[in-house]
Amino acid sequence: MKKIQVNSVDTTCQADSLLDLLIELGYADDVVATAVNGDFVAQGNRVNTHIKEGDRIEVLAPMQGG
Amino acid sequence: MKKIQVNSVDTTCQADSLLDLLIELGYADDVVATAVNGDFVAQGNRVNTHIKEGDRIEVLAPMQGG
Amino acid sequence: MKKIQVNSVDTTCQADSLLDLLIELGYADDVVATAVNGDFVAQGNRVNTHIKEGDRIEVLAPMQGG
Amino acid sequence: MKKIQVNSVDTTCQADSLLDLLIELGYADDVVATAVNGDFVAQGNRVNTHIKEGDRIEVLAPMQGG
Amino acid sequence: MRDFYGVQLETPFMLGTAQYPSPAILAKAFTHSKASVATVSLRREASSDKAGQDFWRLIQDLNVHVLPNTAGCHTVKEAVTTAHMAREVFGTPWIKLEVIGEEDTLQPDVFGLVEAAKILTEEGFQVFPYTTEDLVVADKLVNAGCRVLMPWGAPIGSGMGLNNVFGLRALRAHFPEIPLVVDAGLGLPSQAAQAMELGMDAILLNTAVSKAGDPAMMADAFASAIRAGQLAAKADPMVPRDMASPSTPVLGKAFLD
Amino acid sequence: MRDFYGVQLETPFMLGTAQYPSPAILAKAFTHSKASVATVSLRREASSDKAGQDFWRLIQDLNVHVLPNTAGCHTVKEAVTTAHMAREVFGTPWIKLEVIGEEDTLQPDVFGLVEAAKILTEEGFQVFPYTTEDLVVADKLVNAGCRVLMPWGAPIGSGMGLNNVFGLRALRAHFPEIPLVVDAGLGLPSQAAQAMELGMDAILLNTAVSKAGDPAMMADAFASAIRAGQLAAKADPMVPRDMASPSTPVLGKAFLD
Amino acid sequence: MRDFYGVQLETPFMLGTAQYPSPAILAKAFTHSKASVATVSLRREASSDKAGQDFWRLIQDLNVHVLPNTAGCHTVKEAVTTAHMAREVFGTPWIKLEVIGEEDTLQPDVFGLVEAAKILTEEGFQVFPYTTEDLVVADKLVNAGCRVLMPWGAPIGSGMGLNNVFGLRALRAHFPEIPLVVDAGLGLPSQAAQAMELGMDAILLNTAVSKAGDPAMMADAFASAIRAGQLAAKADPMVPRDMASPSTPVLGKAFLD
Amino acid sequence: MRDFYGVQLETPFMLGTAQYPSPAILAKAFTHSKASVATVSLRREASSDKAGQDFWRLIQDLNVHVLPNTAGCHTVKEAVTTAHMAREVFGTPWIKLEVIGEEDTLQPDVFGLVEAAKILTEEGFQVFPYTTEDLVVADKLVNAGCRVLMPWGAPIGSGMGLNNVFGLRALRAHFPEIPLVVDAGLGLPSQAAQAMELGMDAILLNTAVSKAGDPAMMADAFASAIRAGQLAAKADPMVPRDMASPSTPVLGKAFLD
Repeated sequence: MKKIQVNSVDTTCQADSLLDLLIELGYADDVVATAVNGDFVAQGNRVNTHIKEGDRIEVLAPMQGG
Repeated sequence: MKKIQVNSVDTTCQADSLLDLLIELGYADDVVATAVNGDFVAQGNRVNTHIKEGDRIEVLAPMQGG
Repeated sequence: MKKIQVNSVDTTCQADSLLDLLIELGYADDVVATAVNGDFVAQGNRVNTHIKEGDRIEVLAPMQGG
Repeated sequence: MKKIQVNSVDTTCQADSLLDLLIELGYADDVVATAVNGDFVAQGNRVNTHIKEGDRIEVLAPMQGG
Repeated sequence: MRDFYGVQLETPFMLGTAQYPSPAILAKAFTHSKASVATVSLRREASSDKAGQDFWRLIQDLNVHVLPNTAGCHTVKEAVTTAHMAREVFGTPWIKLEVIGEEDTLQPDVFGLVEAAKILTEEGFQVFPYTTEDLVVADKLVNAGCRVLMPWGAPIGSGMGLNNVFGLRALRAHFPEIPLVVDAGLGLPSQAAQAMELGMDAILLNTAVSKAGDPAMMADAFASAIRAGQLAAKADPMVPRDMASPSTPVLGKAFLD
Repeated sequence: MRDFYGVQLETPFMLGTAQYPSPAILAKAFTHSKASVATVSLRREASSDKAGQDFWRLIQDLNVHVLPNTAGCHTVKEAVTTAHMAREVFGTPWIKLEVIGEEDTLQPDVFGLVEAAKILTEEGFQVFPYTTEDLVVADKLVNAGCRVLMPWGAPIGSGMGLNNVFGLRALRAHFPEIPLVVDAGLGLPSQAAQAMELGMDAILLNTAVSKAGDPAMMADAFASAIRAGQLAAKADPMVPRDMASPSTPVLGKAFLD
Repeated sequence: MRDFYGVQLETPFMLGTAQYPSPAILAKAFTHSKASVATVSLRREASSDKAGQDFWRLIQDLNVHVLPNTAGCHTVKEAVTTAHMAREVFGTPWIKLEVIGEEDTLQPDVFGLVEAAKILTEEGFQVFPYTTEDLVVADKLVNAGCRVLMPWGAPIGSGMGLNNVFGLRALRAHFPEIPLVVDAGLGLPSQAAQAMELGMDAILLNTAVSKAGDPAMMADAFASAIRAGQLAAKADPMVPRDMASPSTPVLGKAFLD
Repeated sequence: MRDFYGVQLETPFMLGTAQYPSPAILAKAFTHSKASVATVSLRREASSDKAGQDFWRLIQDLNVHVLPNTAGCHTVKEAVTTAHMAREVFGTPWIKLEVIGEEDTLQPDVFGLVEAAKILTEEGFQVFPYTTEDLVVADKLVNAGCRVLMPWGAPIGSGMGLNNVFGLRALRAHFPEIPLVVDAGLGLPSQAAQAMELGMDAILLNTAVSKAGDPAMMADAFASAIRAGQLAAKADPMVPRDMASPSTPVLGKAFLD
């Protein structure tokens, strides 16, 4: 189990790739965008984006805005 | 022939009544309002409104306004 | 004793003239202006201004104003 | 004789140093500030500032300003 | 919506009929304006010249309420006589009462105005007085029987907008039951919207439309702005917030220690 | 400089005497204001209470012109009677004529005002009418014999400044020979300076000074601002230039080709 | 009409999606607004909470152009990363670029803004920068590749209207070919009409609609006002005339001789 | 009173020395202005022409603080070099830093301004930056070491007054410890008084005095107005009251039942 942060919340995961992580966290069917350690990770790169101990993951969804 | 003023223009007429005057002046078919010596004369009273020497007649028609 | 009003306050007096009334009321040395029943009474006329039962007397003094 | 520019005007001079140049140009007694090729040259450095062919010299004096 | 002597107007726009490049453009402007009232006037006409007759037919075809004015009258007598002549010609008890007191600004003579309003009301007219924003004059007009007030925004034909917003706000606040029409002085639709946002009941204008490069398009613009202001007043606008003062620690402070 | 019924004022500042924290502060404010006129009033006084007598001595010590008002009068009769009483008490033909028409804004009843002005002028008073910016009313006041006009800036005590700059400019332009005093509604010195820059001849105020945290300092501030505006009007100000439109080729254009 | 990165908008109204009482009222407000653009944002979402997914479906049903913003970003890096995430989620190259420099007024950090605009333009974004009325900043944004500018009217959510009309007029005059959108600070439709009369190409707002008592009605009001201002700018308005100075002999003069 | 790099100014008035009809009138204007600071500049001078030398003697006789500017500089390099030359000639570390970004409005290039301010501060200058009202730019200038800020009122020489009162109020509120000088754009003393009432620490102007019909009198007027505004800010002004809404039963109501 790796210690990581998702949206600034400490958590642990087993997933190797960002893609697996999203599935593990239950975002599988959601329209979301992702960043790892402050860098954008495009949808297509999630599969080959390796998740390491201590990674800071951002998962963002659409919201209201002005 | 009587000397009168119509809309501040000196003129002469034979008409006895205001009604006759309007006909004599060619207003017969027009939508106009009338005043004699500064007093309004309603359509119905034109027939019995006598025209005297020196009368000042106003004949007004619709116009643009703001 | 006559019933009168001074500045809208009911009071009684013995004075015959407005001049006497002012003395009786203690205005003798004051710079004031007077009116009886809504009419101005100049200083010089106070002596011959008779006070009758029911008179409304105004006695005004200088005050702050804008 | 060297070809130089003084305040954007083409001219020639014999002076070796900026100090000599100012004397040669008649600024000896004036309160002026100097720059050579866009760089400020302080009063104290004028003596050892060599004037080369093609130098662009600025000589500025006090003026009205808002 | 407040009514005008019992009449509910389809739209709060009253449009003047003067100074258009042509009758056709006037008619087109009215179509685009969706105005519910047209102001008209009277003039001397030589019997040979039938312009007035043609104009009157054109107005009748507009299918709007007609509001005759007493423009150019400087005395109570003139205004009253003109009102009577207008009532007969145009067949309406409505009269836009103008008693002009000053030639340049064409501003109302409020003394003559109140006197004429009293006379005309007693003679059965329904008076639309062209007045200033003066509250006391307004009260006298209401006492004289006026059930509509038409305060100016600015001098007729100036296009300056609302010269005294405070005065108009005070008028609205003091006469909650009287229909108020801002009459004269507007030059741009935003000014008409602003007047309606202040709670005015209608706008009367002429020059801003007739003297625009494209009167029909400008009529459309004013119609749209007036509607906007009317809706805004109903929709309960947000309260503005002055954000000049900081809630967070002030900038730059740290660097001063 | 225009005169006020033959009197050349040392300074164009008229200051009210009401609502000061204390007589001492009032006196201090006047000293700092260098005001040349003090407005005063009359009230009912019980013979026991000599406040009015003390106040009158204090005013006399100020060594300024005294301008009694008819504050609080709502009818012509009240105003005329009050004027007579004031003339006797204060020993001056000057009267600041107020005929109040509306309780909230304390705005003038211009009908009563003109009527009272005519009566008082005939009775030898020199009338300073508290009026609005209405040109036609102003003309009637001048015809009634007034040789000074005192248009309001805003409602008494509001401190809003000049609610209708256009109206004041028009008044100045139409009455070039009549001394104009902006009376009431000012809250800040900059507003007084602005009024003087418009060509007004003097400023009358009270609340802005008496209700300031430091009345004496604020009196000084207004004196300084009024003087500034008066000098500016004389010194022929530069003409403002609108620099919104570019004279040089517009920015960014190149990048759009 | 100027286009927005090749897109001709059906209406010059861009409406925000934040702070509505409910999604239903948001949808209704959009229908009434006839807005052609909706601004949206991104936020962290717990996988359990599907609010974001529902919101996105609702926006897609509005059938308008979507303009994602970078609200809340204080650094270039944050803004750039957020822009990339928004492009993927919302499937558009459009980005409303906000780099906030001050917490209270939420005003732009024009330094970060220009830097981020350059980066994003190079990365293929079509940038809508939220900026001030500063001409020089505007020029740098255009040089950075921006083909739209969005100057503020007043601080976000203040409802103050146009704080610097001169600045907006100058911006319009100096950038005749660049579409200008007044973004933020408007509280009333008349202010939106005024901005369009100044020649702006569109209006972006949110709070004035979402925080109105009746958002749908207010959306309608703004739509109508924006249309009014746009038409007015096209229709060639009359030129205002200052009528303060008399053409005829001045009033009262006679009585002074 | 806030100080300017440790200097307490005798008066909060900084006056420019350009565009006077003659040196004598310039000197007279300064005497009347009681200004404590004179802005000066540098120019190319042919050795034959000693105008600059005469001017410098005249300024020295004014016995005021001298504030050299970098007028006309469009790049950081030019501004920095000019500052060094000015420091040597005028013998002061003070520099009014102008980095012009746009030819018409002569408005600051805030990017170049911040960069030049940082360089000059490090080189021991005491920088008076001519800037906009932008809060974020102001913060960067303070971070760069500026301990005075000089926001514009309006474009140099326009005489328009304060184009963005909100912006100036926000600047005052966010930088309570930094001396603020409104520099440029004023045309009338009332505008200078207003700026001081907003809490500004000083006023810098030139054209409004030098281009007035009577520069000396106008200098006096501004001095008086600036003093007025400064006193007013200290004297704790009354709070304005909006009296539009009635407290008493509304007028006319009775007549409507």
